[in-house]
Amino acid sequence: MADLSVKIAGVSFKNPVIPASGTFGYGREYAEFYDIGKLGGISVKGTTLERRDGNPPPRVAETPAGMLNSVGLQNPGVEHFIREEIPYLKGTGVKIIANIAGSTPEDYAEMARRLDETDVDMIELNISCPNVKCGGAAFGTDPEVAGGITRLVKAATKKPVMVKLTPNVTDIALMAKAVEAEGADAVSLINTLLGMRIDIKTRRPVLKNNVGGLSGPAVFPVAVRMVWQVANAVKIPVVGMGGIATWKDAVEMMMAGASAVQVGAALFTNPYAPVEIIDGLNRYLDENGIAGVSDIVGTVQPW
Amino acid sequence: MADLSVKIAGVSFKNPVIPASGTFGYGREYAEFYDIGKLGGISVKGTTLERRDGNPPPRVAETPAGMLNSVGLQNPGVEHFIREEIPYLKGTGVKIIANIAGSTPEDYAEMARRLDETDVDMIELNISCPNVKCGGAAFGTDPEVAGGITRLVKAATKKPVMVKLTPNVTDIALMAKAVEAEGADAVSLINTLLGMRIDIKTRRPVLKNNVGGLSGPAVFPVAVRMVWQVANAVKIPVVGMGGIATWKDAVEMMMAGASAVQVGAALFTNPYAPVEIIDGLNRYLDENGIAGVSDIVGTVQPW
Amino acid sequence: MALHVGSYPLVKKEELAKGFYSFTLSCPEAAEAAKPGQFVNLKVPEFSLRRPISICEIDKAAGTLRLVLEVRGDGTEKLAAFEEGDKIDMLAPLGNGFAVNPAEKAAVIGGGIGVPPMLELAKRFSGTAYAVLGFRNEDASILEEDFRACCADTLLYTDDGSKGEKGFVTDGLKKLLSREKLDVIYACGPEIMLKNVIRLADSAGVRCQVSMEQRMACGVGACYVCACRMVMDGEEYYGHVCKDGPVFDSKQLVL
Amino acid sequence: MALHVGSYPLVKKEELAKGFYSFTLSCPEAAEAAKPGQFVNLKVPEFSLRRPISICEIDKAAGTLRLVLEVRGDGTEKLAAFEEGDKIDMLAPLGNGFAVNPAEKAAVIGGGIGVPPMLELAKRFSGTAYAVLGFRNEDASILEEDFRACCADTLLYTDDGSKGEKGFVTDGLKKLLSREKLDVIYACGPEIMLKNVIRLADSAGVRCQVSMEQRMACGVGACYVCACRMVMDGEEYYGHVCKDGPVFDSKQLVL
Repeated sequence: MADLSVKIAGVSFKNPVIPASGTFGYGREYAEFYDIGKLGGISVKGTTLERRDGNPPPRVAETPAGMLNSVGLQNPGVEHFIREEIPYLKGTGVKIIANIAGSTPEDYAEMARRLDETDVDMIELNISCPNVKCGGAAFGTDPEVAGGITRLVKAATKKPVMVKLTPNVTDIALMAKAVEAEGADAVSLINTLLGMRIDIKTRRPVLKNNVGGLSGPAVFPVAVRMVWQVANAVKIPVVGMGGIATWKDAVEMMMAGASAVQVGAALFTNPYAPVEIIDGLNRYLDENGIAGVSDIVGTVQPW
Repeated sequence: MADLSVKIAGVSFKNPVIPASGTFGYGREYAEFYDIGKLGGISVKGTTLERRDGNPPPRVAETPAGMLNSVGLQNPGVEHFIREEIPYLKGTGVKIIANIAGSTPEDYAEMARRLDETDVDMIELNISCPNVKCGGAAFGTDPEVAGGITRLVKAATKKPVMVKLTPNVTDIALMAKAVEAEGADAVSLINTLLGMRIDIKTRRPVLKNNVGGLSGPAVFPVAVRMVWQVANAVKIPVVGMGGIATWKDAVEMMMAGASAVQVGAALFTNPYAPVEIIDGLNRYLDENGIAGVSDIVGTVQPW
Repeated sequence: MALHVGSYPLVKKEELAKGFYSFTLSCPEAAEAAKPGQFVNLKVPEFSLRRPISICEIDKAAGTLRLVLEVRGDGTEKLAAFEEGDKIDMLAPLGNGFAVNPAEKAAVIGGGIGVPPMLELAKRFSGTAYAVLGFRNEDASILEEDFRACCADTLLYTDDGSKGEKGFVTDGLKKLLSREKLDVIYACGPEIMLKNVIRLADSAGVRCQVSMEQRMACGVGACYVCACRMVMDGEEYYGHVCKDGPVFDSKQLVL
Repeated sequence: MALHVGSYPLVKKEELAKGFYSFTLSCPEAAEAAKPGQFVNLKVPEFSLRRPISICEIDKAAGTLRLVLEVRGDGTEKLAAFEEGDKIDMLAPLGNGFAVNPAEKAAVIGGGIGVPPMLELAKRFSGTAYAVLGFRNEDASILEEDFRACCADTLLYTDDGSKGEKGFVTDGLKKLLSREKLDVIYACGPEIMLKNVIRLADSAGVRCQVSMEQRMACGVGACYVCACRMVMDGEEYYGHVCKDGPVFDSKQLVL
């Protein structure tokens, strides 16, 4: 048994596999398949200050080796999360990553303040949701704004703060450096790539929101490249995501520089994907005589 | 028989299907499969002022529903192209789109000058190659530089000028507007998304260039979204590409706003892809009682 | 655990009409757990998203589920290519299912691909249920004999009159309402049909449950993509078809 | 047109060794056109890029091509899952092939998955060719009997001595060169092996042709991805394995 544990921004995860925000709810649904306490952590559904209803359906479209979604941050609000979901998650023993999204920079700070006294282990700033009109991706494409939100949140909480970055930018390493400079304890990437599908029979976009976020194996090579670029640009840990479906993908992403991985769309193809990735990582490490999963992080040797 | 012809920047193409630069050489290889004169046009291999040797191999990596390449603009130089390839292509009756890439803005102008008296029908500016160190994508991510190159080229030639845009930017519509303002007659998009794969056995990037350009069906939803955004932002025609593999994809891309389409990676899966797309478009138009393919361009109705 | 995931053999495949296939899968645990109105989520080779398919019949004794699917696009076309003996990766049973009281006088209303889920439901009423089925035309009509075998009466309508009567299921429902004192109406079909059925049920003061359709991803309530407009205490919100449904009391829905 | 593309039935499948499969495809036109040293490009279900596979044997009378493939990754694993009767989408024959003069005294040198393309070549010399085959170990050794049946002598080496002699193909080539006056040496295998074979051939003043391998996309010379370093008139440049090769005169290559 290799050592699968990883430490990110002072938080110890029993393994580096974390379901990604928005794909795993608050864990209850997948708890019908397996003990979610086996997971390294859970990045829960993106939470806003007030309850949000989300976008009208259809909210999903299939794409080659991937999918588009335009959920638009539907969630019951931070107070409901604190009251109803944190105690449940705490009981499972899994590390809790609260994912928060604001309409204004002050929203982020306010949520961080409210989460400060709770049992969440880490706060992930969603400054890159492509499916909301206020904030969202607009915050994530401007280094000044992203850095400013980070600074406000850091001042509002003692919890470790991880900033989730959008790939829809010219230079993602620049964004990572901007939030690192303002005190971010980690970055996670990539959020979804903005995409669109059109129904050629109706001549209408498949998504009622017209555009949505692309995820799934299709985006994996873009995610690996960006994680590699960011890991080479910052000193804080990088959590890699984007199209990871197998333990091999997880190994590749960690070699590119990710200290842990998040798994999203793969859950919809295979609900067991995260636990199979954990088992696969364990086997891989044992078969290759590698003592701990951290030993492979960032080990790619560029030509 | 529906009317498949399209007119772009004054050039009449017998149909809207054009093999994309770098995937079709100068047409000779695919002429062993079918009459390349059947195609709307050919965007030939990216040409530089002097012969270029390209990047060391491996230059290709497989990805889910796609591929990465890092050829790095290997080509025999513009004079060889003018002397050896244009006469051959002219003989096939296909419209010739010269694709040019420079290390400096002046390179583009110089090539445009030399091509001005030749039989090429259109000049496509490759300001977005991700695989070369000088120029390439760096030109394509800065609206000032992209606009400046366009201005220089327009002054150097009477041929219609189409600018090929990179998707690796925060706001592709901004880039399109920048080149339109400097006189571009059309834009084509998307070039490849920058990606990376790592061989987990050797812990080395699969590509000797470390990173490369992602193409294939995986990128199709990103391409559709960008074509839609650009078509809504500029008045000049848009040529759409990125993951088109079937006639349905071509219809979707044209509904998003593309006046014609380029087909690339699909050729490697199916050498007949472009002619099958032409046949499929024809059938689709007939079955739906649409008189001409131009009638579907930009007809998507957003919600 | 009531939820089952695995690869189950396709033991019987029939083409009911052009583009409509009946699949019988051997899956004893899922069959044991299943209720009428629930659905399954099938993995399609080479596609990322599973396809939700209603359960048409449940045979606990044989340990099988019967599904009827319509080829609508590339994904369902790929599903339709499965042959007897193939194994299909399935998540089942999902969703809530219909609330059934076999002592009640019930009408089941199905339109097009909304017809299959009404069959297992109708069977639960031991021959007392009335069925109203609607199809585009004769070529798209399915399962008529199955309903005749288990219902007190089966009224069939096609848009063009090529089979049964020309008209819509609402015409049949009106006829039923005029001659029978119904306790409950169940319906599945296009949204416009559901709207009209609910209107008729409301006018007649009969309870109504409808089964909804929406594009899905996870199928278990975690991803929030399959939104449908609901209302509670006068406040509207988005519920989710896979978890809050697919069956809803008509009073819960905003259509 | 010498190039053929289509779906061809797999008429015979054999596992030659763990992870090594022999596929015989019925494809009369491609077989008629094929030459030793050429390759085919196979479409892999669910993968974008075709996989180039060397032609191992050509039977014009039967209208078949024999291919031997090694499972190296997910793509070749998927290929290996084809069963007899399945049709495989193939582009063939591709590349230039070996220059053969049956009157010459030839040695064919193969290492690992470089062994199969030497078989059809060896057969062209009507029993006069010498074969030197190298494998990792006994479990990875393939086609020995096929070579013994058509060659004047077959020397077999394994890295660990578990079959034939312990050593490398270069040991066998040295032995051959010391006892035979060869006109030409053909080789296919890992780059380090090719380098050493060329060195020996050069020292002995024997002509040498080698077959190269590189990751490919189009397979026909249009996309320029399968680069290999070549030299002409002292100037180095990148040629392309699929079109300029896969067979090169050793003097054309920079290894």
